[in-house]
Amino acid sequence: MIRVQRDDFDVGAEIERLTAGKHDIGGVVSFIGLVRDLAGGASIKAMTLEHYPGMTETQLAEIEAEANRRWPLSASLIIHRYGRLEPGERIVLVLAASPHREAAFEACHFLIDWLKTKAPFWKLEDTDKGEKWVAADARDDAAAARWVKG
Amino acid sequence: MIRVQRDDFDVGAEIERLTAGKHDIGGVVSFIGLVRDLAGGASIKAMTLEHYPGMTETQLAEIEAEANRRWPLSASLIIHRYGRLEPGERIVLVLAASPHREAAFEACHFLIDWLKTKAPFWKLEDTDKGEKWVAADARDDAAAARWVKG
Amino acid sequence: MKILYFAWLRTRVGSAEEDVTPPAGVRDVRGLLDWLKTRSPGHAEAFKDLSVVRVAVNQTYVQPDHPVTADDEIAIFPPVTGGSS
Amino acid sequence: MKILYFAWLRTRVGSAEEDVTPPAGVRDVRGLLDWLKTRSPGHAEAFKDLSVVRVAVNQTYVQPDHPVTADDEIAIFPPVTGGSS
Repeated sequence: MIRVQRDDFDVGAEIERLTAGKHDIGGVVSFIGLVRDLAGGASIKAMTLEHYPGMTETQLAEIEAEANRRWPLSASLIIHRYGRLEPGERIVLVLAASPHREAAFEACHFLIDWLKTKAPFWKLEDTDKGEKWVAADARDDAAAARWVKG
Repeated sequence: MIRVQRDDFDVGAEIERLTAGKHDIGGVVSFIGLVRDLAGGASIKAMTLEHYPGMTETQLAEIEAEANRRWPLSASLIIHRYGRLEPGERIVLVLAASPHREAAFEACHFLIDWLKTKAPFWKLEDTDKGEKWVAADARDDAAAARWVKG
Repeated sequence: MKILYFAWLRTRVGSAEEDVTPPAGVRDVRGLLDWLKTRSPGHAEAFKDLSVVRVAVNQTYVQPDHPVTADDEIAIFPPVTGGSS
Repeated sequence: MKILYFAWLRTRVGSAEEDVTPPAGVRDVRGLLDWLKTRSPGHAEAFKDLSVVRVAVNQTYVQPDHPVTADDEIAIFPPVTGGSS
């Protein structure tokens, strides 16, 4: 399941809902991304996430479908927020549940790595040195490249 | 922080408590282990986790300390339950929070892998074919061996 | 043809959305970008370095040789930066 | 010397805890296990295959050549199986 929303989410409730009644699940791995108060030496007052409505949902659904093709998942979830967020606020939640923990770890890791390089979101940082659009990080491309099948 | 307890835990509340006010955190990775309803072809009615009070706490604290030596973690947590648990119930929670997501993923993965081969817990399955002590799985030794420094 | 701009491409172009009618010679993404550059100094500035420009046609990522037609929704944006740190 | 047994070693020995006074010749874990085997058919059965027996002295994992003394807490148990599937 995927959701793109302005509002915050309740991690415990999302995990509960995703796993309720599914007794084949041995492990659930979650990733929560938060707004940090520092970036490249500048102090962050807030960041604003812009996205491409429509394409975002299509891309996230495709990324989730790919994870389900690669690993035997009992359940999966991506929630990504947009709008203005302050340090400490949640940006993204990725969940993967599987009978076995290795599959859950790999799928969750894959989901966030691919999301970062494929989902059409852009971050504008509001820092003590002014506003700045975040540049893509080559490390994220490298992280995503691990999952490209040879 | 580590806790060994009979009672269930609230994943959302634990994550909230662990990360509250720490604005250097970019990523939180959690692993939740659940009781499955099937094991080796047998249907599980319940499983009982026995442990070695005292040594369990010492081992978990040592495993957590090792993760903190290896990765730059802002916070970490292990909660492991004991006693009788039914399918779908939570057994274990492992959390790792770090400025960067790779460190959080690796540390969380390390914590559960090492816990499985080092923390003195034993599982007795109550199945439709009778009671059975779970045997150690060579795959868990292999998973833990990945983290042994050469 | 509907063009959408996002992030700093939007601010440099000065508009989130444009309806354009490129000349008949514009048949693919590369041709479209070359033509868009001529529309204003802001456009020229936005498309100066195409290595940091990505394009989606009808919400699918495409390469510069992908065809474009009058009914397409073309989105132009920098490399994405979602997720967290 | 206090001996603790866990999991199926506890059920085979038939006891979770014993206070024992091994003969003076028992100086290490290997010697202790050999001596414990002689205490009952249950003990003999429990320690039949030492490849699935682990030992902790004073709550620390040890190897068979680790010394044991009268004041030690010795725990004997199968390979651990915590966590989830």
